Amino acid sequence: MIIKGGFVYDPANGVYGEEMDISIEGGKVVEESRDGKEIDALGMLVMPGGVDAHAHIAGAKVNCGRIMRPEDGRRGIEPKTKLLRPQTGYTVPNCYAVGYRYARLGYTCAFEAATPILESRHTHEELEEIPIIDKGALTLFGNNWEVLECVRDGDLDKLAAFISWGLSASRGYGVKVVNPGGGEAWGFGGNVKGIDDPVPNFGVTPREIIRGLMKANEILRLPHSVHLHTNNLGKPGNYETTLATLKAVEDIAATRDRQVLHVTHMQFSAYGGTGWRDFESKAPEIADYFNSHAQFTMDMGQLIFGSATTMTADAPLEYGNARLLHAKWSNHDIELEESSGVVPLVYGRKMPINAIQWAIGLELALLTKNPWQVIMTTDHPNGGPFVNYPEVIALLMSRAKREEELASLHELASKRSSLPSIEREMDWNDIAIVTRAAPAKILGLPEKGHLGLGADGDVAIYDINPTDLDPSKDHSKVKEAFAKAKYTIKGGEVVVRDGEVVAVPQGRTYWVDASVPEDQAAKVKADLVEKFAKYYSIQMSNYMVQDAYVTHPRVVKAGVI
Amino acid sequence: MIVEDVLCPFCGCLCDDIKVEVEDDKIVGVKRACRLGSSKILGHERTKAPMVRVDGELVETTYEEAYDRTARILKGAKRPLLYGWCSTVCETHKKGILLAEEVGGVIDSTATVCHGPSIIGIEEKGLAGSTLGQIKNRADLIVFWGANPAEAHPRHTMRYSSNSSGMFTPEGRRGRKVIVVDVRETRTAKNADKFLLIRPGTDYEVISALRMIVADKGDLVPDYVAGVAKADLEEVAGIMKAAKFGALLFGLGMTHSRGRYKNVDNALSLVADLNGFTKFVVMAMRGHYNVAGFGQVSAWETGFPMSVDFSRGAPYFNPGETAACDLLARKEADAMMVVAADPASNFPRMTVEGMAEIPVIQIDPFPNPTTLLADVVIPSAVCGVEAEGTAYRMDGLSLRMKKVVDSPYPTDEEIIQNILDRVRRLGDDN
Amino acid sequence: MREIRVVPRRDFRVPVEAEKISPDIFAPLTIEEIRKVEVWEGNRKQALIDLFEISGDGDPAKPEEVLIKLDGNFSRVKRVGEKMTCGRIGALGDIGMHAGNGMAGGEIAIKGSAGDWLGREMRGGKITVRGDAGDYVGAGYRGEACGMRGGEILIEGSAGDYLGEHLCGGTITVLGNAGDFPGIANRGGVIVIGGDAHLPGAEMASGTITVRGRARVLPSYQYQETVEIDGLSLKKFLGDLVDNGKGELRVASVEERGA
Amino acid sequence: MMISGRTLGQGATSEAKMSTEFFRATSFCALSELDYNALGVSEGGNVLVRTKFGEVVVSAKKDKGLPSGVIFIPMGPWANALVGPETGGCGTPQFKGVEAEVEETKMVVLDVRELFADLKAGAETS
Repeated sequence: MIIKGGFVYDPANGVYGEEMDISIEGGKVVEESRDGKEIDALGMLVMPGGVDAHAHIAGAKVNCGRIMRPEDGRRGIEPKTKLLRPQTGYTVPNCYAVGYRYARLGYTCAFEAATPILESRHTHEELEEIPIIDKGALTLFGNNWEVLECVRDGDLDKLAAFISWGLSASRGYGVKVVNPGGGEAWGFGGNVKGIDDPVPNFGVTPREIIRGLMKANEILRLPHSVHLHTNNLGKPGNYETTLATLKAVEDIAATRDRQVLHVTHMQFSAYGGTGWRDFESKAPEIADYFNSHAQFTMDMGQLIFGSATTMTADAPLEYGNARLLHAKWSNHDIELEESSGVVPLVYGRKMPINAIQWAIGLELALLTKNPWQVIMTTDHPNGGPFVNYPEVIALLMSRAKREEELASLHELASKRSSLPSIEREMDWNDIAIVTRAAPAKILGLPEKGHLGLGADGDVAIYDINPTDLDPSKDHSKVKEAFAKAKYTIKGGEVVVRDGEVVAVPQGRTYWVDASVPEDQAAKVKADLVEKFAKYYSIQMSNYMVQDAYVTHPRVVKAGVI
Repeated sequence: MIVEDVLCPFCGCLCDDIKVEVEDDKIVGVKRACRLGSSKILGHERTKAPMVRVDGELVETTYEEAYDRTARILKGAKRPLLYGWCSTVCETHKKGILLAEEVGGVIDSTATVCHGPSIIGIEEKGLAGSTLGQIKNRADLIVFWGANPAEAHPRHTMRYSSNSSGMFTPEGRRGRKVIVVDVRETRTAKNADKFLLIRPGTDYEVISALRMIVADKGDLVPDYVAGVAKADLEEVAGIMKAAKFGALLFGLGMTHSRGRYKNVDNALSLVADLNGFTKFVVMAMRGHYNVAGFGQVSAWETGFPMSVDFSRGAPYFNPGETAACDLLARKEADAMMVVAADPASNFPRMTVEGMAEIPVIQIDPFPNPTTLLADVVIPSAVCGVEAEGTAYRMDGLSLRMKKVVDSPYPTDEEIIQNILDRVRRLGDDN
Repeated sequence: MREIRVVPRRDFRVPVEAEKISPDIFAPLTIEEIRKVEVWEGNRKQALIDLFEISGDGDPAKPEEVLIKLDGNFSRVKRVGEKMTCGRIGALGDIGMHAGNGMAGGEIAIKGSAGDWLGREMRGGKITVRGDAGDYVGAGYRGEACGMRGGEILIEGSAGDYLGEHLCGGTITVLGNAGDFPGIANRGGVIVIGGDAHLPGAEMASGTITVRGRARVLPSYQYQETVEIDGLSLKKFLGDLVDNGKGELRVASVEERGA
Repeated sequence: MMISGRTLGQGATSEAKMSTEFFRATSFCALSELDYNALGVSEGGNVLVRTKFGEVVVSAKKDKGLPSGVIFIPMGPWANALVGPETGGCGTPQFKGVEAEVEETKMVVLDVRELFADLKAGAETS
């Protein structure tokens, strides 16, 4: 296949809007294709397929959201067609809708942001049902008893061996850490207040857990860094915890060419104020720090007005949310490993807190100078559903749009954030970075997010001419074009044409097989045998995700040896 | 040969430590399972061959003929009902949902006659739950409400709840309090530290009174609530608040009684309230080993956990309108396929009358009263014994069921796929 | 008034979903066009004319001038008058589930009885039922915070369970009895029940519920005073206190509390 | 008040419903000692249970755990002969708490096949 004549944005390869052809064969970008297929992209915007590095799209939490929210299910209903299964849901779409809707946005890859090992089988059952896109899942480690014990004992090699085992048991891709220590404390209804607050019964602090996991992550040379949801997330004044966390790990170096730590949905961790009354943005402080610390990355966690379903392994946060908002509340504790919560809510334009939160996400993206450090997410569906990415793109590209929006919001959005004074407007290249090139780089996916030779043949073509359209003024056209890709090509196959899904191939599932020395593996195994005998409610032999649940694996090797 | 760590295909406990002794591909012994599980794994009388009803009598036929008949019945129906799914694996559920989409039918699970009301309650309030191991390791208080695990989930107390031990519960039963709330003194109640006898149909009022007392508004509660002395309620509320980790485990006593899903709704609120004081979780004691699995699969496939109507091509969900009992009681279903369940026994007699007048297809390893009403009977392999696949435990944990011995019968999944293929072919002919 | 008469050609076993039987839909259409309007019988799409005889004034009119007369057994015809904004529907006999779903204006008058979910998520207009109504009158969709938000429903007979569940506005009057949990999770609507009811006002946040017959009152309601309304002496309660509710429940005859 | 529910015996035979074990496990009615004696049922005798939805003959048993006024029949076709079809708008019949009358009877308990015999036959002739 040859994609002819488009304006190509491929920032990873230094291509900035050049009119050039892209050839794909055997699912990969090649020098020259001879199959005779041609896609006419003349005058259109061509980018690598989008990559979402953080979304909640599969697993127990997501399904809990569906089950407790039939009122969400009735939104976004589309009947079956000859080709497509029926779609339901807006914030918690069914699996088919997840795949179709990503593809329609020109996205070809998305990672589920949190799976507990014990419930990973479920996560993979859902990932298997999501059509078209490639996917993976980040495994939760921040409250696991074995992790807490290894950290307490200062045994990093054993910790690395456990991570290796946990990734393999969960068929997971990387190390996700959510409110480290807080999830364990929630086992008895408690929480941790900051990075130096000891975890009850385990004699470790969040600081030690984060440092330990980061070091072990680097020992294993994993493709992705630790992916951190900070302590005190969602609370006024938490930017101090966030900055303290980053300062606590400045001395740790990455063992691969990538960030050493990814702080996720930073919008929820960049709050000032002593309470909700004097709640304000501290995004400038966070962005300043990132501007002088290139080893860290983050994603926006942009808020979208309207319905959202918050779901996170930060269970104490969710209980607080539910009581505050008098909302439905689901909680799910996972023995020895994690806890999580799900709370539906509505973000209102006239709600002062929500309006400020909305501004914070944009501030973070626009004030952080290097677009490779801050990627676009809505922390789907926590900040809002991913189908709103075109809206976020338009906001990032147009100050005029931001001003229009600000005018419709509670006035505190302007007073308690720096957004009104921010002039920066992202260009096409920036957008290509924050929506595909950087997420792929941050996740450590060398064949994603770019169109160089050997890259996956994943391409998004948008019906927009970047040379004659001013995104600052014509932001509604930008939004429209990104909402319905003219073509989405996945592995060399046209899956979307004119915004409609036309093919539904099965995507692959990435997971990391990280090797460790046998003696370390044996030490961990002995610990685990004891844990299963005494504490787990299932047998060890039934724990690991069987191969039957990952039918199209893409195994990435890493490890000590 | 001993097969280790086999999962038990009986109740929602989904015990995964069963040892099955196999000789010459026959099961000769079962260890560790309870009476219910052993009985299932050791096996019962089977339906030997596919059958179709001819002149009022079921006569043996081929699988091909049975599939063809089934496909024609489903394809010809305006409101086919695809019901059951509790005693089969999730792989079957996926195929079943696809078939329901294909024939524009209504698909529903046995949840609608057990914990369907619990799910509707969750839709109102959410569910503050946990895995069973969390209860085992932490709970110092277990409340069984309208649940009788001694009869329905025999190993539950030992493995997961009142009598289990774990990290923070090394003393097991001695370190725990057990409260039972029920309308009769069950075997479970006899093992309780506190038994609260309530009258049938008064759960909602009793829970409201407990919520008042928990919130320190007990002075406004009358001296007796539905016949229960306030002092007893104060004692129960006191034990709940004093617990470090409490677990409210409820059964059909709550969902089958007057108030139905509102009882559950109120209980979920009670647990949410209690979390303002201590840690509390709540769980439905699911009956069949994979009735929870259907809810999970249906939710991710269709957005809704049960009672999904595909008549108009898009899922529509409304138990009370689209549940199996509704369709049959109102006699609006014009064909029914029953998979891995026995509605003829388990539905009210007057509802079963709605089955008697329409073509019924049964897919099941065993003969039962549904067979007596069936027009097509397709015997299948027993999941978890003769076929592998996924099942969800009552706490939502998914596990892989093992295949222990070979079977001469096709699996449920294969059967549904065969029917699906034929339905599609019929569609192409039209 | 432009009158259009709709008569079922037969008794339906499989329910018919006919949300298009509505003044808003019929108004701009000629009779010929109305006959071609699509409805569903189970999983089959049908033209209205396949299932019903349609007669009446042929020329298009404004929707507020349309009267649709339903003559015959409509007990299995669902969603009639869904989202209608004006005009009138008159049913001479019974009507099926979901009549007046999300209705915003106009009037539905039913001489027989109505099925479940009458006036679900109604926002305005008026529904009257000469006979009985089923469960979930004026209620919401599963999981939603709000059911009926405005308008008026009058039932001359009795109503089923969950009358006005999640009511966020509007008025429901039942001259006969109501079933279990009328006004549950009421958030500002008004319910008047002429006869008896079981556990009214559970989790009521605001609004009023009046039971002019006998009712069992939840233990989470606080007795306040006895008031006189329309010549009837009623005991007034505040609740539901499990949710710090400020709803007002008035009951003529209270089942002995605690019994 | 009739309630139905699970028992060990019912569970162990629930996939062998055509067996005599299932019949034995589910075709009885448990009564409080007080009620049992008041009805004057002889040892091993039967009772006729009637609700507004139907009636069924089952054998009678004493159960010390039952309060007077509450009877228990294991989940199954005998209990379900007494349960109403309405689902109260939520899809689930009310299997527990059905108003019932019980009287001593000399009639025999029908077995599974007999219990369903009229249904299919009745439907086909209608």
